[in-house]
Order: sequence, then C-alpha cells, then structure tokens
Amino acid sequence: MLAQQIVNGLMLGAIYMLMAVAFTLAIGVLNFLNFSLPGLFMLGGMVAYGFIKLGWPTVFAFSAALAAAALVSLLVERFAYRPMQGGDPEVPLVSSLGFLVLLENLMLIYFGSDQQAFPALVPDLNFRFGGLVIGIAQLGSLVLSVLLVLWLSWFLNSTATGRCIRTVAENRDTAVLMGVDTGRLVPMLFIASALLAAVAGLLFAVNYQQVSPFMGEGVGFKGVAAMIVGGMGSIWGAVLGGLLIGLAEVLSISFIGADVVNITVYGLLLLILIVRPQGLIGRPATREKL
Amino acid sequence: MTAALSLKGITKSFAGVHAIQNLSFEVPKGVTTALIGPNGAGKTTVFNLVSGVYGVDAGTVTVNGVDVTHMPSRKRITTGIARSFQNIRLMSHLTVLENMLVGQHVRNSSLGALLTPYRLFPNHRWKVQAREALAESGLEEWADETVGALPYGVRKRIDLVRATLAGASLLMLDEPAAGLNPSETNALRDHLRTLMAKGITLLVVEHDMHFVDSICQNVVVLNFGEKIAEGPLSQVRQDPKVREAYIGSEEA
Amino acid sequence: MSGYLTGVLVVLAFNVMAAYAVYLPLAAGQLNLGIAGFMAIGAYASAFLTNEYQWSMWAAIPVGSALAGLTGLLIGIPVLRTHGIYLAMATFALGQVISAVFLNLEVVGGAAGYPVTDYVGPYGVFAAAIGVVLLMLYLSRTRFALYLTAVKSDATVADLMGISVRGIQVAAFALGAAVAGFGGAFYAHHYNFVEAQHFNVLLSVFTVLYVLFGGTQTVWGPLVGAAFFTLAPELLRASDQWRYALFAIFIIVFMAMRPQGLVTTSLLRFTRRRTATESEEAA
Amino acid sequence: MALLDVSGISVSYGRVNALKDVSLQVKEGEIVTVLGANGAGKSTLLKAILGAVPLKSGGITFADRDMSRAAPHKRIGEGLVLVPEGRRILISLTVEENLLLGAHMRRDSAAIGRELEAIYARFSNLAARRNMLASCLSGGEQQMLAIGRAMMAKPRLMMLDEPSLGLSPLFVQKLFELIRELNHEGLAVLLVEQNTGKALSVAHHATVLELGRVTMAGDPKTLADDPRLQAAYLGAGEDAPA
Repeated sequence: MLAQQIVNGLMLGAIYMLMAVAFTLAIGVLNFLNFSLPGLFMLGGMVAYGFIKLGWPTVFAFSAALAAAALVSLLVERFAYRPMQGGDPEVPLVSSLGFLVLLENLMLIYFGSDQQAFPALVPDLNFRFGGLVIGIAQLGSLVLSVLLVLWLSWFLNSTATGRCIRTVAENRDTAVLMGVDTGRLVPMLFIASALLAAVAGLLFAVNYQQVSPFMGEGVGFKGVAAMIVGGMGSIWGAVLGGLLIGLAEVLSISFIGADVVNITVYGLLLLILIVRPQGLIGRPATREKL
Repeated sequence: MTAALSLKGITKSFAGVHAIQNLSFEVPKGVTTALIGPNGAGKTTVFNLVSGVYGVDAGTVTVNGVDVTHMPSRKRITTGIARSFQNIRLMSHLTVLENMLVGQHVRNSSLGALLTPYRLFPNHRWKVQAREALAESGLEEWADETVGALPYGVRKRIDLVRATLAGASLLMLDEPAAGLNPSETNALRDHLRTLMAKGITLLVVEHDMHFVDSICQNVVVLNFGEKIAEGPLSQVRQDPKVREAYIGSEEA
Repeated sequence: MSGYLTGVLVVLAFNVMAAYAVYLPLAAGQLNLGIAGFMAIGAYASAFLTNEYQWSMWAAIPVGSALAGLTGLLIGIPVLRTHGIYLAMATFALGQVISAVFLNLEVVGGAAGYPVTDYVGPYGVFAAAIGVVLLMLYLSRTRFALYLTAVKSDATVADLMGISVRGIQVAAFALGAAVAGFGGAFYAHHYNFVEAQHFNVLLSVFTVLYVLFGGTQTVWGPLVGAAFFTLAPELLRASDQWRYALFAIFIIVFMAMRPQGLVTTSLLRFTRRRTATESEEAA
Repeated sequence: MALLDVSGISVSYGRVNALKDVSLQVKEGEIVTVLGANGAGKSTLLKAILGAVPLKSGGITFADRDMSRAAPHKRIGEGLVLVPEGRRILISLTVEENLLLGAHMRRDSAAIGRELEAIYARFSNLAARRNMLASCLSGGEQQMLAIGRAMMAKPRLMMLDEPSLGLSPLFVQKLFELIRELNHEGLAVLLVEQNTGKALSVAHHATVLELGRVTMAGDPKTLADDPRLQAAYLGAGEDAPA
C-alpha cells in the first residue's frame, strides 16, 4: 500500500540524506568528492557489529565505531586530500576510492564476505496509525537524522565556526586572509562528514539488522546521487535529494520490481544532470574570468 | 576605409555593477592604439567583450567591418582578431612548439589537418612555419621545452608569438610589458615594431607609459568603465581628468 | 605459451583496451566513470548479432563497437555540457543505468547471463589490443591529441584560438566509448558468456585507476598502468583480499607521492635525452 | 620601538622574485603608505606581512613579537589585520555575518555585540541592510563592509590594499576621511594605494616600490614633489607640469 511505502521510502531516504549531507560537506566546502565516505558508512556498521559480538555494551560499541570512522577520515585527509591540492581534481577522488577498497577488503579479511545479522537492539514495538505500521527503530532513526541535519544547519548558520566554514566554501583564499585557521578547520570537516556517514551506517544496521563489508557501496553511491539531484553544496538540497531518492527506490521496488532500482535512481540522476546540472536547489556556475 | 576595430555604445555590468558604460572608440587600421586607465578601470573587460569571453549588454562590436557582437567567441578569431593574456595563459603541459601549433589552428582547421600525423614528419610545413616565427623572436632554443618550467619573460614572449600565429590583422595585447626587465622590454618593442611594419594593427593595454609613448600613436583612457579622454599620449597626459584619475586630487 | 600465462595476457589485453577508452576523454579533462556500461553495449550488441542473426563475428564486433560509440555520441552531446564532478557523476549514473538495463533485458538472458556461440581465440584478442594501441599511437602524433591536451589545459583559451572545445570533447568521449565497445565485443566472444553484473562500477573505477596510475600526460601511461595492475597482483602470492588491500595501500601512497602518474612527458624527455647522450658517447 | 617592523624581506613565486629585501616600519598611531605601479609587489608585501605568502628571507616583528613564521590567524589574533584588494566580501553571507566573521577568533561576545552596534552607528547604510546578502551592496558600501569587518577583529594595525579601487570620487573622499578618523582614534594604518595624491595627503610616511624593491622612502610632502614619482606612473614627467 502506498502510504506504507512512502513511510518506508522516507526512512531509507533519511539514511541517504545523511550520506548526501556528508558528501555535501566534503564537496561544498573542500571541493572534494570523497569516495571513502561509503567505506566509513560501512565501518560504522561493521565496527559496531564486531564489538557487540565481542560482548561490549551497545553504547561503547557505537562510540568505538564513530571513533574508528573519525580516525580513518583523518588518514584520508592526510593521504588523499592534503597532498593533492592544486593538482588534477580526479586524483584525490581516486585515492579516496583506494581507501574504500582498502576498508572493504580489511573487513572482508576479518569478517568474511557474508551478510552478518546485526542484533535487534530496539524492542520490536510498532506504532499503528490506521493501516500504517511504523517501527520504533524506524521512527527513532528518522527523528535522529532530521535532528542531526537541523543541528548542522543551525551550526553552520549561527556559530562563528559555521561562518568560517561557509567562508572557506565560498573562497578559501579569502578565508585565509580573514584569519580562518584552515589547518584546524579542514580536519574538523573530515571528522564531521565521517561521523555523519558512520551514524548513517549505524542507523542502517539497527534498522535493517544486517551488515556486510560491501554495504557502503550501494548506499554511498545513492548518497552522491541524492546530493547531485538536490544541488551540490546545499544542505537542504541534500535533504530533498535524499528523501526523493529513497522514495524513488522504495516505490519502484514495490510497483515495478527490485531489478529496476538502478534504472530509476540513476536514470533520475542522469536526467537531472542533463536538464538541470546544478540540481533542484542550486546555482549554476558562471564563466571564469580571464 | 573600415576600422580594424570599432566599439559603439558598449555597456556591460556584472551583478548590477557597471563594468563598462556606453563605451565607443575606434582603432583605425595601422594605428597602434593603447587602452590605459587606473587599475579596475575595465581595460581587460574590453578585451574580454571584444574576444567574446563575455557577451555585451548593449552596443555593437565590429572587427574589420564584420559585426561580431553576437558571434560565438570561437568564431571571432576568423575575422582577423587575436589576443594575448594578462596572466599568460599558455598550455603549460605542452611544449613551446606545440603551443604555436595550437595558435595556428584557425588557419589549419580541416579534418585532414586534424588527423595528419604531423609529429612523424620533422619538416612538416606548419612546424617549419612555427619554428620560423619562434626564431624571429629569438625563441627557437626553447622550442621543444615544456612551457610550464620556463622563465616568466620567455613565457610572456611565447604568449605574444602564439597570438601572432593566428595570422590576425588586429592583435590585442594585454599588458605585454608587465613584469619584463628593461632589456626584455626593448626586445618586445622591437618585436612589436616588426609586426607593425607588416601591417598588423595593435591594441595594447599597458601601464608602462614610456612603453606606450614609444609605440602608440593614439591613446584611449578609461576610468570606471567610461572613456574619459582620447588622443596622442602627450596631449592626453595634460588632461586634468586623466591626472585626476591617476594621481587623484590632493585636497582631501 | 602456458595456459596460465595466456590467460593473464588475455586479461591484460582487455585491461589495455579499457584503459585507452578511459584515457581518450581523460586526456581532454573528462573523467568517464561509466566505461563498463559502454563495454556492456559492445559485448551485448555483438553477441546478439552473432547469436540471433548468425552474423560473422568479424562484422558483429565492429558494429558493437560502433553502437557503443554512437551511444557515447548521443549521450555525450547533452552530458558534456556539464564539467568536472558533474560529468564524472553523469557518466557514473550512465554506467549504472546501462548495466541495469541489460540486467533486465530478457532477450539477452537478463540476470542469468547470455551465452555466446562464436569464439575468438587469445591471439585474436592480442591483435585487437595491439590494434587499439597502434590507433592510439597514431592519434597521439596528430593535432587531435594536441587539442585534447590544449582543451584540458585551458579550455577558454583553446576556444579563443578557434578550437571547437565541445567538438573535441564529444569526439574524444565517443571515440573512447567506441574503444570500450570494441573491447567489450571481444570480451563476449572470447569468454563466450556475458553477464551484466560483470560490467559494474568497480570495473569502471579500476580502469580509471590504471590510467591515473600510469599517468595521463603521455600515450604510454595507460599501457604501463594496465600492465602493472594486471601483472603485479599475479606476483603477489596472497589471498585475493590481502592482494586488494595491499594494492589499495599502494595506490594511496603512490598517488600521494606522485599525483601526476608514473609516466610523464618530462620522464620520457629525460630518458630520451639520456639515450641520445649515451649513443653519442658510444660513437 | 615600532609597532610593525619589516626588515629585509624577500618573497618569490616559483622562480619569479616578487619582493627583494624590502624594509619598512609602522609606529603606533601612524599612517604609512606604500606606492608603486601595477606589479610592483605592493599586494604581495601586505600578504607577506599577514603571513599568507611565505618569506624567503628577512623577518617581521609585530608588537615586539617575532611573527616571521606565524600563521595568518596568529597575526590577526595579535591585532594585525588586512582589508584585501577587491574587498573580498563573502557574497553568500549576510552583511552582519560578514562583520561577525571579522570577530570569529574572539570569545568576548558582549564586547562583540557592542562593537557591532558601533559599526552600524558609523555606517548607517550597513545597518539598514544588516540582514541582506552582502552581494546587494554597492561598491562603496562593500568597501565600508570590508573595513568594518576588519575593525571587528580589534586591530592595532590595519593594512588596506587599494581601498579606493573602483570607487566613485565621492566615495574615495569619504574613504580617506574614514581612514583619517580611525587613525585619530589610535589605529595605525599601512595603506597601499594607486591614488597617489590622496595617499600622500593622509600619510605620515611613504615608501615607493618598483619591481619588488624599495626605490624611494621618506616624508610624503617631499615625495609628492619628486618628479621621479610622477614618472613612475605617467612616464616622461619632464613635459608634464608639476
């Protein structure tokens, strides 16, 4: 039924939304399409799974997962982003893909390639509104991701650090002349986007109760698609794009079939890029000055 | 006789700020003209409007009698106009000779030319011609060097030679003498005089007034995107508006 | 030649063809992250023609390649209006859509895969790869290659010099797509089986890796990159996962130290000069 | 002891030497101007003093601290600020956000609020547009915003890079009045200008750069009458009336 599918679509969309916002922070501020983020998403789910299996309390396992993602993200900054400044834009992209491949294979060596069952952490409680069934984990995740994005938006708009970040996004040279300490701010942004991706990974694990070394690819790439559909560099674009892609995926699965997901989702992306490359919310680029 | 370049009522604004306002002037054939004015007066913008990097908001641009106002930037070079760049825009991964071959494109643009394996023939016609042009400017020793690593003065000359290779009758040079040492400036002056002797018309943006004085017959002065004076430099220099624009009034 | 060595060299030949398909547009500054999609078009189209219409594969392979090139042309015209990351994402999406379409196309077997009747042996594949390399060497001697670099280096100035930047970009993109389709068509007829899952994102991405690793400044870069990536893992006697993990570390460290790639113009010039001096001294 | 002491600095971009052995001093409460034609290295000098381009040799001392290797944010934190060439207003931020950006390193929010109001009182045009995007300001208003933004960092020395660029004569007039006013309130100023006459009229000391070297320095009144100065701009000074 449609209303139920819309709820499910919004839930999946919330995860894409977090990923899209993570990508937006990297690309909007640092001009870096950071393909290690799907790996950090996976790391969030897998590390938490590993520690829970070892018998750690959930809170510690989750914290360890977030810390691991942040730490790896700092390595990405150091080895994929920092050395490439001023070079061809595709080089850091490829190095960050190297990190994705590395993380996936390290997890593969440790856990094997099978899907692992993530324990049910939230009591299996459902709310019913008429015919709608909403799981408590589902609702909690949706609320948490919306709150995260709202907080981030507030942070960027209303704090001194947020203004510095927006200054770097608009013009990095000007930011340096204004005394913005990019040496501190850039690693901070890498940590922030890693945490967003890892939280998305945790929410995914809790909701769908499964993790695997390759769980980041599909979700991560759809996060990129969501960011572009909404409009690169805009948080609200990422939100809109994430929800749209989530809905498109769930609705096409339930009304057409699982095999066509890539056609609808990436077809939508391709269409947007041809018709309106700047995305639904976004400004077109202007021609350079001589 | 048609002018090499004629601007009529050109207006351009960026984000609401007027960059060029109702600007009109002519560059007659064979009259070396300088476009001068304080920083930010809009000189480079004029070059960008003429070469088509930006479209004008109003007015017409005519090159050698051809109205190019609405012509795409790529086609304008076919009307006989070529330019150099203020910040030396050479293809830094290519060699000097290869940059020259790119500069020749407009005269050698057929599909056959595109697919001829010219690199297999050491004495290919177009290569010989490019080498000759380099030799004329004393640059032949650099021909096979990658441009990126060359000294500033050399790159500046390469930028100029590349512009001449389009076979244009009107050359627009954006600060050709900027950053050159005195002997390089003298060499440049000689080079430009050779071009003038070949019948090429020059329009020059330049800050070095000695240099302008030594080659230009006519001077157009811009300030705030408007023409404030025009005439020979010796006359323009006396103009109170020009002095105000450059030196500023002394009473605060 | 032992069966093992032949098998490795065949993989190398396919990787070389894919690498040049990525290299052509990349030399003009356009990152194609959907090369696997164009390989799929060449593979499926040529297989379909030999299977269903009993075409000779020597006719079907070029037609498959041409169809991939045509798709590149038709898609390239609208997509190449975008730049940089937008273009990379558009090609990425395109690759995903193409392989998803084949996955759902029942006339070519859908998800079950598509067996191919005609067979081309290893020497045929080698000849195809050598043909592609020769074509690239030829192109690298022409103004077309010069303009690719010019467009990448400074599109605005190239435009002002009268070069049709869009034309050059679309041509490079479509030609790259045709080369990918050519490789894909040989792939189908060598392995006698095509499945859409093979033409996935990782294939596209790894191909881009070879090319950037080898370096895009010279025509030799993709060849060296593909050779290294195909042969080096064979020498690493480790499990697949360790192999990939070590490889990923190697890529990260290498790109951080030498972002311009292994083979560069200055490297070539340096060795050429060295050999020239040495032969003079010998004489 | 001077507030700012630049001693023998050299800066190069790749192989090009942009500054060669440049020295100058700014004392407390002083306006010093740096003059020179396009490409003489004036902007590079200011960026080097701020720390945005590295020194090849020489040293910079500000308020008795060696700043030769300090990052820009350290120097700005000490009260050494730059109003950059072309104003560099952030157009995706509002007017007020641009001003607050200037104070981003300070934690004394009450004082920041007071100074914000003081700036609005001084520039009523900015007050009226405080919540609008900075892109809607005119050129002159943008210059006021750039100076206001620099003031929000509580500067002891303000460096201005070609502040009169692209401004109408009326606004240039206002701008120099403002510079003089700020100086009377105790701010030291290092001013780079193309508008030589104006700059010399407000300065206590002047330095002329040519091709990255100091060629003249001294009292502005004496320099103003020096024919060599005119020659540096308009060429052939002999036939022009002084």
